Amino acid sequence: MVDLPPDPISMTIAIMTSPLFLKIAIFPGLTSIGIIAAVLTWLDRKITARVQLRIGPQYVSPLGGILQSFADLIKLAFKELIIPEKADRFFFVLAPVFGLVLGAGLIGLIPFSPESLISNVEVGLPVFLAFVTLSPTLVLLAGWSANSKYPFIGGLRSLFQQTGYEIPLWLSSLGVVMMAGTFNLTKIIQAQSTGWFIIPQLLGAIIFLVTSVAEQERIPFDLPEAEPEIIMGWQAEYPGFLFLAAQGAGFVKLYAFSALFTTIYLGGYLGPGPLPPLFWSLFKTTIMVVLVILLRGAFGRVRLDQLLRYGWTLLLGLAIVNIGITYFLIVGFPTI
Amino acid sequence: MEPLSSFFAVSAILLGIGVYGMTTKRSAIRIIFSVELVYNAANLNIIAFSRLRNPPLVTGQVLVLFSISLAAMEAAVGLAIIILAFRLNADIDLRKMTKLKG
Amino acid sequence: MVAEGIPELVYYLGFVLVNTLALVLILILLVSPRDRKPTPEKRAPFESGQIAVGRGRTRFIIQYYPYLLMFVVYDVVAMFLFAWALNLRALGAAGTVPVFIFVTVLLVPLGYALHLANRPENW
Amino acid sequence: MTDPAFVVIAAATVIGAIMAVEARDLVYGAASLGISFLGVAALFILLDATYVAVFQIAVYIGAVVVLILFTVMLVGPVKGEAPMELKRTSLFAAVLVSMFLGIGGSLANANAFPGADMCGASCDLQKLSQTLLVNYGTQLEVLSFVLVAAVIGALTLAKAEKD
Repeated sequence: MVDLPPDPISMTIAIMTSPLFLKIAIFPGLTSIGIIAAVLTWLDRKITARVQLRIGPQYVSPLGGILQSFADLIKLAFKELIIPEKADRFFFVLAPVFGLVLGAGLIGLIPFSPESLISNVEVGLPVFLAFVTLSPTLVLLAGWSANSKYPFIGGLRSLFQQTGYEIPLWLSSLGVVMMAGTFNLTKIIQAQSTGWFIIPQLLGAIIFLVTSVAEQERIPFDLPEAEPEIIMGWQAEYPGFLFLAAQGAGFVKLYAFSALFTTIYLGGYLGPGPLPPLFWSLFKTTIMVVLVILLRGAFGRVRLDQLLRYGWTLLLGLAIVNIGITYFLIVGFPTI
Repeated sequence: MEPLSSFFAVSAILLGIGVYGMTTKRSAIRIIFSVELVYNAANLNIIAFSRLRNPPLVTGQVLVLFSISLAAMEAAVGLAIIILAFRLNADIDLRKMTKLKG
Repeated sequence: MVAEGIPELVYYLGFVLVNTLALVLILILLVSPRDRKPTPEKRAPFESGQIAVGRGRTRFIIQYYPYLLMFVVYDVVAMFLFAWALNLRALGAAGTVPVFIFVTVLLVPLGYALHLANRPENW
Repeated sequence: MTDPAFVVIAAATVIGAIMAVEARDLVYGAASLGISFLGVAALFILLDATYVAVFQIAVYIGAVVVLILFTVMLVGPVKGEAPMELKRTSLFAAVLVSMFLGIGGSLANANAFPGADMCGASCDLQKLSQTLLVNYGTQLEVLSFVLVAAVIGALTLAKAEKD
């Protein structure tokens, strides 16, 4: 332990200015996660609007309505919380809040630059994926707790979809572990200093992108909240702040998965020139986010049976093929 | 660092709760909960005991990996049996499953 | 560093805990606007604006149950594969053959599950 | 001497286990079972078995708890469980087991088990994977056959009979 000053005021100041606290509270911790989730909400609406030849949010602030999502945040936060009569209050409130915590926990594992990472966990990649595995439980509980028909259908759809696409996600990122020989995300980035993993792992990267979009329940895989069919699915009964939490968790997840894609395939914070590492990681993450948002404008929704069969045959098969190819690459060319 | 005996204590308490649940409960799902608790008590005990040697034994961790996989399969089969029982009886109370009683 | 010798993962769990506390605090602060005596109409379930009929938790989807079982199996498989991939170069053929057999054998139940799933006559 | 982190985690584990067995609603029981599993995973981390902890989170909480919740929701609410005549005896037995085996037995001998020291290179991940796949490769193959048998059995049990 470091020596802390004895009197409470200077001890508080010492704790508040310690690097670990600043990282948890400011960047890449809580404050930045909140702001980024709000900005991504705006970006999502704006880009989708442009794809559909609309204008999108424009009134709140001169910069193309960038403050629109903050205005929505304030509006939703001060709405009355109406919990349906037969709902199970405990899980109804806790499930979306813990979904948000889970999303923020995923960000804590990502190294945005050599300095700005919260915890350099030796088993970083499996911990990330294991935390993703917890989210179907929460969505199922959220859908069950509302005690209403559409949320329950949405929760069950989400259960099958997320569990089905979990396995291709694990197996496609396995190729990266095989190339790097470590689970530590910082060491995976350092292993890419000779070349980004997206070149030998192109197939794996495509599978990872597709499955991560499915895990985030975004179009074209947004069956659990398909608005025209089951009116927002498991989020249908959520009021005010809880709806905000459920929606925000989706955008935090989008951010976390894009950052993970950047980390394991695009060399993370590595980049040429005098620009700082932080710029490169955020720049690449933004490109990935925009790519995923563009998918929303470009594709229609698939059906649940098609979705599950594609996941368990095509994507799983391709992931196993990718593992085989990577194995022969490593055995055949030991210098890589 | 915590002495290993505390981990043994937690493990023994989990075992006690599991055995209690298995003997008193009538719902089949609750008995599966209890079995899983007993599995966890055993796993915790194995990991804690593998730390006794210096240097610690890795074999204990390998054994627990196998044990967790088998526990997952045990739960899968047990829950499938419950689904079957529910289809046949529309109830999962084990004391009422007396079809085979002569 | 604040403390030495604590595993990194404990730091990480501390981070998650701090997140939880902060969010719960925000939630408590924002929960404040409350209607003390809500009318029954206000608290009725939404359900597309219709008046809710029957139980809420109906319409159970069971025809994809085989996929759920496959998830349990392949979770185990993926975790063992991660242990293999970590040490690929040092293991050599002695470590790769068991993994190869492991994955090949476990393709059999996947085929059976794909055969069973989403066929109404089976469920 | 006693680590506060350990106390919190152990309390969560034990309370989760008690709730899992005693909670009136089975969904609450399943969720508290998940919390108990999470506590055991955290105890694994304290014992420096990080990979086992990740395995526990992924397989137990990710897969088994989801499967249990699915079955509980399929079965629907069960009527109140009547207590059995055996209850008092086995409650007494359980308390006895916990007290004597756990608290009495091992805490009395606290000096017999020294504090676990941090293991360095000897129990790292590479060693684990080496031991698992080279020394216990055959057992892994046998495990795969057990998994196949279990899954095919579970699928055959759960599917409806064709008339």
